[in-house]
Amino acid sequence: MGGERLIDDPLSVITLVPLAVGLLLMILPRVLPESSAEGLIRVSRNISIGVALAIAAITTLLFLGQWGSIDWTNITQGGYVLQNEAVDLIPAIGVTWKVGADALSFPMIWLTAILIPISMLVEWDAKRGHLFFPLLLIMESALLGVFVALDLFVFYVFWELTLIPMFLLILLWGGEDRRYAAMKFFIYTFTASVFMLIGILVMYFHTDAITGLGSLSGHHFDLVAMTAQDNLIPSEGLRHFVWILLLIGFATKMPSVPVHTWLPDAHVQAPTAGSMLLAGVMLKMGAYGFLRISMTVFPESTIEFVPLLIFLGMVSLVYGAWVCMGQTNLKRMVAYSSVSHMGLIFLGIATMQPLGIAGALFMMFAHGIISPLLFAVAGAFKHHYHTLEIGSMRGIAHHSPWLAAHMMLGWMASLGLPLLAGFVAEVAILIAFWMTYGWLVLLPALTLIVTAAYYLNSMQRTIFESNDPDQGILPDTLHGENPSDLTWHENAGMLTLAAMTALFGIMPFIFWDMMSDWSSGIIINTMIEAMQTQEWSP
Amino acid sequence: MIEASWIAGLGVILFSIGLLGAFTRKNAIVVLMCIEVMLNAANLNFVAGASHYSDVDGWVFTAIAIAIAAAEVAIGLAILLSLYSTQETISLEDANILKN
Amino acid sequence: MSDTKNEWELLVPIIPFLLVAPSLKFLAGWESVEAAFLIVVVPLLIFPAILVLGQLYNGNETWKNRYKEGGIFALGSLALSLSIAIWILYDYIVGSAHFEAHSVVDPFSWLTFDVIEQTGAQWEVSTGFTDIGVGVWIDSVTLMLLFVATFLCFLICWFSLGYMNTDKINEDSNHRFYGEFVLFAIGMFGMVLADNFLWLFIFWEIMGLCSYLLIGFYYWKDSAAYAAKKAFLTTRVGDVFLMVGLLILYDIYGSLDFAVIFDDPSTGVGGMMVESSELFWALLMLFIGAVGKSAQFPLHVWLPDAMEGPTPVSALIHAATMVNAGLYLVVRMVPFVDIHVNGVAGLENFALIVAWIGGITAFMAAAIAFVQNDIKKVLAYSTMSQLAYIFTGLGAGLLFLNIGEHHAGYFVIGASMFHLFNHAMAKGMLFMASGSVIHEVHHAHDHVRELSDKYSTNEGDDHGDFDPQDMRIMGGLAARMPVTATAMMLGSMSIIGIPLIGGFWSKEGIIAETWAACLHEEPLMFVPALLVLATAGMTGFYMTRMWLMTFAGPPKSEIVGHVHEATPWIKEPLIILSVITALGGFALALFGAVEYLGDPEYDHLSFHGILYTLEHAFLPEDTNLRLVGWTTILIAMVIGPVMASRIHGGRLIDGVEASPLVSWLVDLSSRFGSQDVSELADSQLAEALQRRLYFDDLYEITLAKTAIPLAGLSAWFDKNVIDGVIKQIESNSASGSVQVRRITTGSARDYILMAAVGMLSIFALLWGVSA
Amino acid sequence: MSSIITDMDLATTQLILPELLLLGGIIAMILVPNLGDATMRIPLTRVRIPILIGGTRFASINNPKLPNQIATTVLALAFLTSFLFLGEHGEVGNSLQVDEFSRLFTLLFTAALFLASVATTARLPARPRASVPLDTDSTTHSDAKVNALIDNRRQVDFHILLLTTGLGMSLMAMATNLFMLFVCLELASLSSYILVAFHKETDVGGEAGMKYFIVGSVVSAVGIYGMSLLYLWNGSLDMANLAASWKGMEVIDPFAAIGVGLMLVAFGFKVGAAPFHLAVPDAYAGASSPIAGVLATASKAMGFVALMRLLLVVTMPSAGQASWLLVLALVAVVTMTWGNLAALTSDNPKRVLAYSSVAHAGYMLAALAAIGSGLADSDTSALIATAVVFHLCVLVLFKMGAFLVLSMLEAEGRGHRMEDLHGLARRDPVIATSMFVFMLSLAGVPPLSGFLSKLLMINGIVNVSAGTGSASAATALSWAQGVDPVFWLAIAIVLNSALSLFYYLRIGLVMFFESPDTENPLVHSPSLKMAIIACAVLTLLFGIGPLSDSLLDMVGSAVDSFMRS
Repeated sequence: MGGERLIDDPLSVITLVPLAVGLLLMILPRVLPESSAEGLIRVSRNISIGVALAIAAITTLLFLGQWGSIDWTNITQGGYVLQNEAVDLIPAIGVTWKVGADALSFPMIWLTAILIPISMLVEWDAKRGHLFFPLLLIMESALLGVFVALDLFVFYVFWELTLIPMFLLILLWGGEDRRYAAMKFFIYTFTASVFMLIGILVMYFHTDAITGLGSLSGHHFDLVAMTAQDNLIPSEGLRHFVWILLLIGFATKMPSVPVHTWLPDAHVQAPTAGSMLLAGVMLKMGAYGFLRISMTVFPESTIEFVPLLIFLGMVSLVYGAWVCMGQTNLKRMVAYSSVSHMGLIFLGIATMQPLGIAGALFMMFAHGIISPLLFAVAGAFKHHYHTLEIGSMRGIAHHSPWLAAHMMLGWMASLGLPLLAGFVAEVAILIAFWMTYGWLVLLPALTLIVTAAYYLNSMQRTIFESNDPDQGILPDTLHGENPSDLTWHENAGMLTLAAMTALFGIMPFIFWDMMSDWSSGIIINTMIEAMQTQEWSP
Repeated sequence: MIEASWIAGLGVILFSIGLLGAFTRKNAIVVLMCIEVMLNAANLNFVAGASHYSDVDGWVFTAIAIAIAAAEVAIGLAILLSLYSTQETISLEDANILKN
Repeated sequence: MSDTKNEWELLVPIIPFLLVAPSLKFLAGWESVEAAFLIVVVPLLIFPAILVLGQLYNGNETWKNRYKEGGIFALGSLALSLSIAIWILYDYIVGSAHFEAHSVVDPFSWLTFDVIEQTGAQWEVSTGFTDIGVGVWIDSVTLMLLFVATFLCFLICWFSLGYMNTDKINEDSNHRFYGEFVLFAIGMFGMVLADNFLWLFIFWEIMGLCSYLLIGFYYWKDSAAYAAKKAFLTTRVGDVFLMVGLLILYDIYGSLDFAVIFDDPSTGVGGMMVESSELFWALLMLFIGAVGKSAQFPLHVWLPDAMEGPTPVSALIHAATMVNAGLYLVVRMVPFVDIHVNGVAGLENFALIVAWIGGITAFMAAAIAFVQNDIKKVLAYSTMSQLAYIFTGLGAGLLFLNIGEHHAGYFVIGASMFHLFNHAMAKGMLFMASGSVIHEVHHAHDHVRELSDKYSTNEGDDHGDFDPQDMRIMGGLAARMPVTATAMMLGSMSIIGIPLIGGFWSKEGIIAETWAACLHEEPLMFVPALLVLATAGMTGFYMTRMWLMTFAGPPKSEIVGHVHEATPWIKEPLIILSVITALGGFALALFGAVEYLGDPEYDHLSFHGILYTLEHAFLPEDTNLRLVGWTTILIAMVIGPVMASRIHGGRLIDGVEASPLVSWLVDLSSRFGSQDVSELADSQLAEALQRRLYFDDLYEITLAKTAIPLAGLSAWFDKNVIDGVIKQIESNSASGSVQVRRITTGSARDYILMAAVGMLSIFALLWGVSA
Repeated sequence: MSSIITDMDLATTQLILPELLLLGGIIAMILVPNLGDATMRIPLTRVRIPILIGGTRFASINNPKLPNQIATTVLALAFLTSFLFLGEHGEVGNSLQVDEFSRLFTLLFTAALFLASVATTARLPARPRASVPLDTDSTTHSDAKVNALIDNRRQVDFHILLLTTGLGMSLMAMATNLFMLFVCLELASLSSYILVAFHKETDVGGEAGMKYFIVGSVVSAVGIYGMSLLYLWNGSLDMANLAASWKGMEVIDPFAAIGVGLMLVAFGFKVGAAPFHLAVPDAYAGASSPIAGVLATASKAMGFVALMRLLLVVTMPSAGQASWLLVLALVAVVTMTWGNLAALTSDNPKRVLAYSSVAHAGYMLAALAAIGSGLADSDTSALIATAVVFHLCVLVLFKMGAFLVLSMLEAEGRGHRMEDLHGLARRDPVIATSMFVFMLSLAGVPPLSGFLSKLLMINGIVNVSAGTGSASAATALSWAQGVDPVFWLAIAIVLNSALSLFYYLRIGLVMFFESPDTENPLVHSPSLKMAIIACAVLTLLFGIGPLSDSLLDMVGSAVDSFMRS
């Protein structure tokens, strides 16, 4: 990293180290002599979780201001902290290694750093662990890379890079129908993001030259400079077109109806850790990208397409909830509930209120804690009961009280119970939504009832109702064996998530304050101007 | 003196015959001959051009083109032989193990 | 309860809890209001501890016997809350220097944010909307409910130690009960203490959760699981509207803090005048929430089913505390409509809606209670009906306030709050008493079965369809359970409104003022007024019926003979509450609580108040109202009970004597002889009442006809249409691929042909371009 | 008038050193296997001097791996020299021009051939002890000996053909005269026909060769005829001369147009453009994998050089749309769609790769079409050309790499069915992972080099076209209506990439997912394995980071020199 000391560039470290360690752990055993290779394989799980924990610690320290003494609530929107000195990657076409964080990305970075060790913990017994855990580390790198990259090329590279470890996770550790799911997941999201790529390229060749960059092309991928450049794309129609291209990529990742159908398949087949990361972090990439690129660079287009956002958000939310109710597979249900919740994020953004956007940000974060819990529960259910069918058994409260408790907590959090993380986001979004759109708020609000309905229904038909205090009704898949409760590591992972759910429900201001600052920043610095030029009024 | 365009016209006719033959006949040898006809059409053009422009290059081209044609036939026959030795046919249509 | 040690020893661990409040006051020198937050925070620390310890030490003997599976800790934390509540109450009553009319402690910005506003074409950051905070708010209403809540939570927790821990079926899962119980207490205390509508809502939802969990305590029972879901979903419907109400309120006032809103409810954010139409919708939305929580028509269907929960839960949550949350919310709306202070005029319609909903529910619930045979269901409908009374009273009060009659308004609101108090005490006790009955009947049944099992080989026969709550197997229990019978009698009297006993004062006030509103102000109040009047008589009927069916007459099954009076843990709270019901109401009425509760500005207890109240109950100046008052007493005291006695009255079997406190009633009832009502019982009306007026069926059918098919349709649509498109693309690509590959025939001749075709196309294109 | 012989001085030698090396290699390959202890008596004396040719072969010469070693060494040397003298430029004779562009392609060709040569070590196993049968041998023994001998002779044949292919290709890149270009192209093509048909014992070998040869000959005859028309029109086939005439032409002369059209057919076949590509998959399937790899990379690159010369040098108008724009755009779209669709359900990995190679030709043609749209300024044109050349360069890594993996399977007589790839990960995870990397790179997944090149191509198209939509368009729809149709080429590429993912991933899938037919380890061939791993690593390194930058710079300046010519 040039003359810069790595210690001054923690973001690069946390992004690249897991990748390096993961690759080494996968490659070294093939290269080393057999005896030491075996030793390495034996400790690879411990090394992996060690690295993951170290990164979680670093990010936590960064957040607490212990490292780099950063005051997170004081970052203006458009300004980044922990920026490194840009390192040339492909200077000929203006690609640099440039990282930075702000209030938009940091909660996501922290979330990723925390979720990785937790998901490792939950799948502590994974088969072929010497591949599984390094793969998760690689996944961590890819996810972190998306959130730290300030260069669109690098951003896109990481964006697609997340697909590969996830593809392998689904393929190698997935369920029955993993082939189809993995293919669908990969092709579907890849296709969408290639459209996004075209959008990025259009932006790219509208950039002004920066000295020393783009010797070949005369342009650069630097997002910060793009944002700063006045009127990046002069043609309004083209701007809108680019915005739509970007949206295709982001909406598919989120996912929003009608481009959501890859998600349930992927989730049902993915291993628990994969599902957790998929729902916890990968879905947020869509919203993150939207806020980071579409909204910041093209405020006018965003204003122009607010009705579209509302439509997508509403359809995802309402329709997603109803589809959820029609599901009989636990993981499918939870997956559709993710679709439904992601709809709220679009609605929050569409309010064009700092409050609504802060709500959307918090939703990203809260859903990032809750949905991994839900998937951990679903995974454990599958693990101990060998089925995912809702209603194939009753009364797990008797056999697995811990599992039942986590399941209940997770579902309650997901349906927006106060003092759990999801509620704050919901309320903020709804308040802002009322301010902007009035009675239209009834639609999302009434959907909360549907949400409650499907969770309660499922709860009734899994946790309760065995008709016998001493015995649940067990599914056929157990073949008469008695199911066990959670293993200690599953429990530890879920407890952490549950504790975080409560913590951020009771003390949302831990992250809320910086998110709120950021949202005010983007509205005041960019959107208001656009609103005035577009003469927007709700 | 024959105009270059006459020669070129003859070339067109020859070329058309060759091309037509190439995709209507199924005996590989005949197709090879058609290819020769096409090449000769080109040679005629070169010659015509050379005389028209009084350019010596055209003659050279012709000479080389003839050489190429010869090489082609040599190689072609060799390949057809090896085909015949395995599949016992030199029909373009019958040799179709590789398809789709 | 297997050990024979002195049970009081078990209470030692709660002593430190009791010491907290005094030591804070005398050692740390805290003000009572400063300690208010502990009411919520201490249980908040205790409840996870109970759950986790319970899970860890499940089955441990010490944990089971010494700590009652966490019950002792629960009791301790509730005792702490109670002691602090009493401390605050004391300070308030003596008018401590640190008390204003209301007191806000520790406001704290929970969420801060910006909002932008459009002024003209300009968008700018609003200064009005900044944050949502959290703090403690204490005024008279708070205090009343706080006391009710802490006191009843404590007592019912006490009761539970006797009730829950002696049942085999609860063994090893009582920590769950106590944990959720304490969590519920947190919700209730927090809701009462919250200083803004959002936190009110937050704790409101916590209560909803606990209600769900506790109804579903016997999770293995289908009916319990179903009832829990039903309760949660039904209240959730209301809650969603409540939340929408919050959004509107926030938009109007730029804050949800009571301090900000109540400071001047006629002025919204940025000094704008509040329009009554907008406020109407906000309040209506809030009210729908209240309707859901307080089980009023049309969201009432969940409450009877909620009786699936353990009886202490029914007593606490579904009778004494949580269901009052809706009332509390409506009382909180007083400043909005009080045009005497800064209220907004033109909200009469809202007041009417409240009163109408109350009237309808009161009548309907009472009617359904006529035919219930399940002792807890009767009480549940009674609860619904009594809460409806309070709603009617509040509706009338709001009406008065909104048209400027603030004295009448404060009075009827005070009466309503007082009724809330009386009802909470009486109904809590009634449920506990019914619990005592159920508990003992159940034990007796087990005992009988044990005996019979000796002679039969019919093994594996569980409880079968035996239902310990069915009054048709009881009768004559007055002799076997004197304390319970007395408590039940007193409670019923209070609910009926027998003069001089608790509920009488408040009910009287409500009915009289409702009529006053009807006669003097608003003809549309006639329907609720008439309905509550009629309901008074119906109350007399069904409460008497319940008592008589349970305690009077000859025993209806052999089980009765094996019933014994309950344990002290159960008896003690009954006795305490009996005293409060019998005397406390009267005493508070004397203290003028009626006026003082309604008027937050009322800061002196005066003898005037006492006289005014007593006078008003019997002898209002208006002759019409006086007529109403006497009519009420007549039908409630005489017509209802007498009719009940004619059907269900009867002596005990010979040779058995009831305690003198209740024997007079038994004797009295027997004098009205018995009337055969089987014809009536078979009528369509009775059938309709049995089926709860078909509301449940209606909802079920509607849901089954709409929601479930819609969900199925959505799932189908998603699978076959949206994902179908993707699948179609997949299969089309595959078949297209096969088609394309077919062109590669394998014949070199075709290849050449294809090349020639391509060549000609190129010519054509080049030609086209150049031409 | 100078000629190559008269101008042969040191500078020229240095200029064409790689070609000279290749030539030397060919000669050596002819001579060396015949070296022996034969002597010749000087007439009239008794002194016998060794003439080295003939007689009993030297023991070391007898090593059957020798041809392979010679070819590998020569190709490596050629590669190195062209790398070393990358910056040299100058004329050789009057029809060859050495510049960075041609040197870069020499690099590319020699690299591909080098890899093929390395792969052949395992693919065409030599018999270690070949000797002439003796009369005393039994019939079977004698047959075996003969077979061994033949095999070893074929080693020589094969490698000579590799070298001649290389020579033809690399000379072609230098040609400034269209006829010269064509002749060199024929040299390479004719050699490759034989290489395709090299496995004449198998049913498919001869057939593949025959098809490739027949179709190839027809189209090259067509091409030559087209060229002769150009000659008739212009009187010279010097490209600079032709270009000047083309630019000076006011109305398009039918001779010229038809001539160019016919040449497009010929070059289209070389790059594998639809509908001239039909013989391509058959040829790949019948040829040995390394040869298929050469066809897919070097031969395709050769076609593209020819196309670029024809389209960008000869027929590029000084301003406005090129007349071939529509043709090229249509051909591009049809090609990529056809290739991808056909690959989708194909069950032969080699055919899949062949179709994928067709699809890639489509992408590159689309990029070339963008240059012809006349919307690009010279910088943008250079950028697009850079993208295409860069793609051709990195293709050598991952396309060739993929074929190398197949050649490992082929060495054990498999590799023609998808099932042969099943469970490769279990048999050799490193190879399987490399294959997966190649597939992802072919699909254009970042951060692999296939992504970078595809990105650059799409970027080029978007760059020239997206600016064309009406600037005043207020909505996305009106903008989309007004945009130059070239823009939709980018969308076509994107959609096709999506389609292509399916079969690339399928290959990855079966390697990791299915269980193999056999658990035996793959053929032991360290050099090949090293080559595969190197390809995989370079695929990654050329995708992002400093190495990719230097390659881009290299390609960029090469294209600059090309555009200047």
